[in-house]
Amino acid sequence: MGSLVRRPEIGSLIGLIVVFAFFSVFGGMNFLSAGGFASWLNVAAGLGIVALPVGLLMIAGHLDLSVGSVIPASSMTIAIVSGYYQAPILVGIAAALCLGMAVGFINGLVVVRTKVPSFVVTLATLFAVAGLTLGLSVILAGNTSVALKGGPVAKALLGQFVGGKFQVTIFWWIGAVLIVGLLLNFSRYGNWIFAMGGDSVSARNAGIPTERLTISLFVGSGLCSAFVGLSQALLYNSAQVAAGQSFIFNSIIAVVIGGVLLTGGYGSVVGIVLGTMTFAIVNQGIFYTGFDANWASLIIGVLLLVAVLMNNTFRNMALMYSPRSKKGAGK
Amino acid sequence: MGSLVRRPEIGSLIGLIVVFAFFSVFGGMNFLSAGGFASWLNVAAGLGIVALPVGLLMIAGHLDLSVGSVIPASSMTIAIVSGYYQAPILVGIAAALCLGMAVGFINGLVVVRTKVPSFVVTLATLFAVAGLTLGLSVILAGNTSVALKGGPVAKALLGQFVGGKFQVTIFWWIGAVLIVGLLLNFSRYGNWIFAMGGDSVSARNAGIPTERLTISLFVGSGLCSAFVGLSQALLYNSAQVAAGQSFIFNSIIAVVIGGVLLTGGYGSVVGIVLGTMTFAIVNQGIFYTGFDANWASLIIGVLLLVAVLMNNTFRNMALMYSPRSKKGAGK
Amino acid sequence: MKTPLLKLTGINKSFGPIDVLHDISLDVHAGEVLCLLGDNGAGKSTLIKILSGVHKPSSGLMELDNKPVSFEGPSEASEQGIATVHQFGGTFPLMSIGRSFFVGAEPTRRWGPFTIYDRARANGIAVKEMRELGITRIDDGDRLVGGLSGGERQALAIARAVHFGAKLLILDEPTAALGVKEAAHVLRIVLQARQKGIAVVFITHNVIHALTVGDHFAVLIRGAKAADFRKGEKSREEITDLMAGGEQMAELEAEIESYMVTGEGHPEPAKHAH
Amino acid sequence: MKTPLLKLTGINKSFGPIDVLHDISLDVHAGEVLCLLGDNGAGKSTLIKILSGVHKPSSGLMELDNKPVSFEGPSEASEQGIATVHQFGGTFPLMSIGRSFFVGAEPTRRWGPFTIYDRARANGIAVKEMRELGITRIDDGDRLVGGLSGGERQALAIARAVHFGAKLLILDEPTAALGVKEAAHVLRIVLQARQKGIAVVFITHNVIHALTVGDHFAVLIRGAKAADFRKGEKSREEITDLMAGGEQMAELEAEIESYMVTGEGHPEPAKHAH
Amino acid sequence: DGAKIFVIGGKADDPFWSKVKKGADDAGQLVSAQGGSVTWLGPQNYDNLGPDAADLIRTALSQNPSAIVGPDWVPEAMDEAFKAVVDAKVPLIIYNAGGMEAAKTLGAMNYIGSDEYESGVAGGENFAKNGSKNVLCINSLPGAANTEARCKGLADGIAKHGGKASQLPLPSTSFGNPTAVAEAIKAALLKDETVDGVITISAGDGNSAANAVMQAGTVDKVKLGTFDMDETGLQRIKDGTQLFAIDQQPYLQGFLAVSLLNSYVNFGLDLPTKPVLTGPGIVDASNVEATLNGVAAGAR
Ligand SMILES: Nc1ncnc2c1ncn2[C@@H]1O[C@H](COP(=O)(O)OP(=O)(O)OP(=O)(O)O)[C@@H](O)[C@H]1O
Ligand SMILES: Nc1ncnc2c1ncn2[C@@H]1O[C@H](COP(=O)(O)OP(=O)(O)OP(=O)(O)O)[C@@H](O)[C@H]1O
Ligand SMILES: [Mg+2]
Ligand SMILES: [Mg+2]
Repeated sequence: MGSLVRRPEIGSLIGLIVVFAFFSVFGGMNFLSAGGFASWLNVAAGLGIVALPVGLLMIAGHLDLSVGSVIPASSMTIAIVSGYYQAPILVGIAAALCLGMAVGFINGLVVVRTKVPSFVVTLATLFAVAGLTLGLSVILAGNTSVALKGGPVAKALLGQFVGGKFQVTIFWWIGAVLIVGLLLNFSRYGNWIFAMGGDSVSARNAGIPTERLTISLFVGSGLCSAFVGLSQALLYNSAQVAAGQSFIFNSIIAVVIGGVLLTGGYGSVVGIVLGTMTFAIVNQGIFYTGFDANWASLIIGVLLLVAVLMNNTFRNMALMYSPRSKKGAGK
Repeated sequence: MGSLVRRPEIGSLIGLIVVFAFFSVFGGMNFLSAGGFASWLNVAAGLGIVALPVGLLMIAGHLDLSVGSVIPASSMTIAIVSGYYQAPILVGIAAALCLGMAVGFINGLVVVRTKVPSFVVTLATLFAVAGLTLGLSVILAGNTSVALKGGPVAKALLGQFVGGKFQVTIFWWIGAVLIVGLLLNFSRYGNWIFAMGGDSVSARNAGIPTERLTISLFVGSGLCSAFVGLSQALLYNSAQVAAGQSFIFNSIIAVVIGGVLLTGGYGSVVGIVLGTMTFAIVNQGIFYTGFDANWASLIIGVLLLVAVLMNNTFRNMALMYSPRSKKGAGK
Repeated sequence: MKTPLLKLTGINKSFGPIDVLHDISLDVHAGEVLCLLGDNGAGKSTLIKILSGVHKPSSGLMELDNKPVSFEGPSEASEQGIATVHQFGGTFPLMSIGRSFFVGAEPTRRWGPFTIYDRARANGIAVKEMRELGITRIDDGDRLVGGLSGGERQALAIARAVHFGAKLLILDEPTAALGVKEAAHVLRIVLQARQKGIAVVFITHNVIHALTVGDHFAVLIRGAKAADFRKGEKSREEITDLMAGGEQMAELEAEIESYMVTGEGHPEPAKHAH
Repeated sequence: MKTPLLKLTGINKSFGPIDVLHDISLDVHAGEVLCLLGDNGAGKSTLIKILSGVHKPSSGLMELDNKPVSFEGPSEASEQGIATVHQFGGTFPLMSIGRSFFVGAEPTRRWGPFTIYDRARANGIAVKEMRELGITRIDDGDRLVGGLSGGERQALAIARAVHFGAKLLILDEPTAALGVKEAAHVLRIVLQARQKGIAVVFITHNVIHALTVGDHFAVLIRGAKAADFRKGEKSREEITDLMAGGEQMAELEAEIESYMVTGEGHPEPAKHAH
Repeated sequence: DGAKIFVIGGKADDPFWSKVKKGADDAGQLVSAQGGSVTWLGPQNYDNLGPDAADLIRTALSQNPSAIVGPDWVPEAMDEAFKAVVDAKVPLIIYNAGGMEAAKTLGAMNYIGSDEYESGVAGGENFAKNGSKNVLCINSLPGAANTEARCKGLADGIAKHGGKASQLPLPSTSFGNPTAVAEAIKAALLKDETVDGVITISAGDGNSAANAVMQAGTVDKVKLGTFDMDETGLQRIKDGTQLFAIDQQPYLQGFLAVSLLNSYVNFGLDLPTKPVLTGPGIVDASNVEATLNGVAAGAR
């Protein structure tokens, strides 16, 4: 008893419920229809796949801004390799994923070797990768947008709408949630990530291979961003150079709404998922209400604050709550 | 002797020199001409006026993302008040500045009262203010861009090109640097800011009014952002609503290149100024090199990394350097 | 007997459902050292956080100079002349020694129309006060606190409180990280402060330190005041047992001594291992 | 005499221009407790950071079981059976007690095809080992470390090291934040470890604790080894003077006693205020 | 030495402006062959378009240019800088935005291009012609001068024929995320069933819009148009799932402006045709085949 109420994620859950209720009232039946669910689930899926590794990094005390250019870079890679050069789609997928991992590896290596804050390092790679993508696309494909037609298998696995509404990425997201959840809660690596974010010197002293772990986390975030990029290219049959900069902020927002500490050391996968869904609902729900879209940003801002306030209040209440009333001091 | 070499800002200075040298070589005489200087000084001035209070906030352990929407909001405020409604320019200026301070006050108050991280709070106000600006502009002026003609005095003080090249904001920037420098190094408030960023609990225990200080810092950052917004409107005779995320990142980048710790507790005004100039040179210098614009981002990314690496290396060397060689252990 | 400088009556404190302090009544007199003793987790730090305005009591009365007070924050307490060295923290690793020393109470001087922070004076005073505590290796007030050893940092925090403790000086385990010489200096400073008529609240786990400086002893056990006596009223053994949370230490000590015997001969077996 | 478990020869360490350790040679024997003593800033923590792989020596030879070793990082040292409690940190405020205890050496169990972290076992062991140290109030391994008192946290770090210290256990001021009972438990644990044949390096500023557990004493003064002797070879007064950095403590103690006399009568004036 | 020509334009990674740039670069090959150079100056983003572009003009002017090309996006902000160019006796061509009007008042040689607003008008008229009455203009970059002009023109164009158009401004959190754009459009379509036309301000958003129309199950009812075009969009025009794309022939804007200025600087040549209009043109099923080749080469 009480163990559910005691979980700190209860805060994120209540934040989610509040915004969901808000849009159910103002968005009406359309918002509650299958199409309405698909509307924010599709957005949540793409964002969520990026938010998971970004959240892990944040728990470990790092940030990754480079996702904002890895996503378009990976889109362009698969489109150029398999669209422009007509190579088999598997080659394109592999190339895109390798690119993402390579960027992550460089981020991790530079962070670990130079001790420059990851914010700055990944900012530099954000610019560098965006520049490379543009420059190479113009040289190789002579264009900043390239069309891509995936084969039926690739489409079915990565770029399909199930029931005409739900992106397959939703299922990939669920898979990613399970894997990352397992990693964080049930493997030693989870322990290491928390420890590193809590106190990286003590973590190193405790024998944790902090350098290897940091690099792996950046590689993971590069990989996931690349996955989102290539699945977008397959889904929308084309790729553009223009940077998906909104992903940078949005992934951080989702993770922070999910209760992960910006300063590291604390967070949960359930929280990240709830945060992602909250953000997606706030973002997309607005279009189901009759409000003038000019006010969209205002409503997003206010709801974000409300969600986070709910979240904080209830998390604190949950942490305060103790299963049996402990009388007798010193306890 | 050695006291200059020992200053940690030496790192930022060397970073600046490296990028300046780079563009002197590749940009040639034009980059070194008065026009070339104006080109990055103008950019540095606007960015610098925002980067100073953002840097103070960062030293104090906070972030302010709302600058990105306060700037256009203040532009639109002065343009609507004094352009669309033809009120005296002083009224427009006062309105714009009040708006900035009000947003800062709300940020500070919410951060202090709710203990929600400032990243999230100012993110929410970023959206909220952007939404309000768009919505109100459409309602009031029926347009998302409004023209503004400042009177000769306002123009001369805020919206002039000195020598046809140098924006007057450069002088305002110099003024702001002096004030903030005095504040940080020679007043008790400077001490308080460092202490709060270093350990806010201990700072509060030491009797520092952390809540009032936090709110003041946010008000300062709102004020400076509003100033930049209104001076831009006067300088360019117009204002437009836009979701300006670039100032957010750019101010943080400038501050971080200047050696301020993202986690708070450490930084200097000289560093912030050098960081701002470095960033402005990297950004504008590229236009003097004749490199294909497609590669601009790549070069910016690489130079940022180089500047920060230089910075870190030399700062560490400076901190290690001790004026007389201390033989005898335990010292 | 004179009226106490600070008088607590029936103070309670709980964090959410956890009751930490029970009905504590205590007098602190000017010119006396009150030793606050107790086991780990007994509530000592929580109690002095109430005295220094960090926490507010859940209930109970606090009187300063016979007038009821309620501190809104630590700054109000320090305005009333209460200076505290908390158990952890209190110094700022990335600040200079001089700045860290004067945080919240910076010395200023006039410079033309401006009132500016007086760095030279701050550094000078900070270095001098550290020296008073036996830390003689530090001669540059511009050095960063982060480069000091654990004991040196502790000494800095104590020096600061001594400097600002106008009426009441509260020290939470000040000697924990200190070497024998530095600890002796702290004890000396405490006794000097007492002589000047300042009231001192001194928390320690070291019986000898307690006996050296204490005029008056209060022992907390599980958040309640278990004993309150003056110097000479209890034996060292009794005090030790009280500090251990009321448990008999004799058995544990006997066990330790049995292990020690396995070692190859040792001088004068210490009676109490604390 | 048996060969030492760990042998240091001519170890030097400097940070940039600052020389911290000078030509330190030291033997650590299995089944013996080596007390490392010295003033604040003498270099004790720096020396044990070299033993535990945190720092690399600037020069000098380190031999483990007669074989030269050089640790690339703390993980290599712990693989060789060296467990350390550093002076600060070592626990993670936002992690549970069980996770914090096993950080870097998590117990796992099979779960279908996966090897998963065994939370129940980790919590159980952590709580049991804390109890061994006299911390009986903690029964839930899922509690966050941040909610523990200073002493409780210290005990957790020590319990962890004791659990993992296969060959060599290094404790840097382990008793500093502990109450008398908990400190006694730590001393007991140290002596138990010694009996099991584990080598222990024990740093303390408390002479009584040192005399209780030490078989062998090494004193650092300003980074150099000033004395190296076995139990019984020096008097408590001599050791105290060495711990104070070689200075005569008598004068300072006399001063303290002169202050004490101003108090109104006190029992058996303690000979050494440390 | 040859001509040193500076071209002020949009972001280099903007699909529309990358085509203008390609035109300028292609013309630039001749310029370099004659010993000159072409330098592209574009802002990092469109947050602050007018002031940023004005700064770019001054940056160009400080490099002793032989000639400058630039769009007059925000006249209030940029005209002062353009006047400085003319005052310095540097030949100036206005292109892409501003029209002959601006070129005349500023004292520029010529105007080349269509106009964002005029393109919008053409799009609105084309919707009306094809029977759409209620069109949504999807603006993923609301507040920026160039995108606002497109939607405004569209509304005016369709209003001439009795229809109406409204703008759907998307929050900045959606920019660059095709899924978020698609879902927003889908929601708008579900909410207002009278909508029978959708147009996006860029070709990339067009792909999202096509997807949204599909998800909303309104393929038969809602007609789709885009400003600018890409291969995927043209394929849809060919397949019949998109009505049209508005073409300003951006390649020609860059190519002609640089070629004209180069000939003027080197040989004193000038065109009597003023303005030189490159659009707006409508690409629909009737002319899509020819267009596809140009798009594949990155020129359209
Ligand atoms: N903010 C808090 N929230 C919840 N519980 C707390 C809080 N602060 C202290 N406690 C609890 O109150 C009890 C007393 O803590 P306190 O720090 O006062 O002990 P202490 O006597 O100073 O111990 P030590 O000698 O180890 O420093 C502990 O059990 C601790 O877990
Ligand atoms: N990373 C470092 N960089 C520079 N100087 C250092 C560093 N670490 C320690 N020192 C210096 O080395 C000296 C010895 O420090 P150390 O921490 O080893 O002392 P200690 O004997 O453990 O003292 P204490 O009893 O106070 O813990 C100190 O003067 C300290 O300033
Ligand atoms: Mg305590
Ligand atoms: Mg130490």
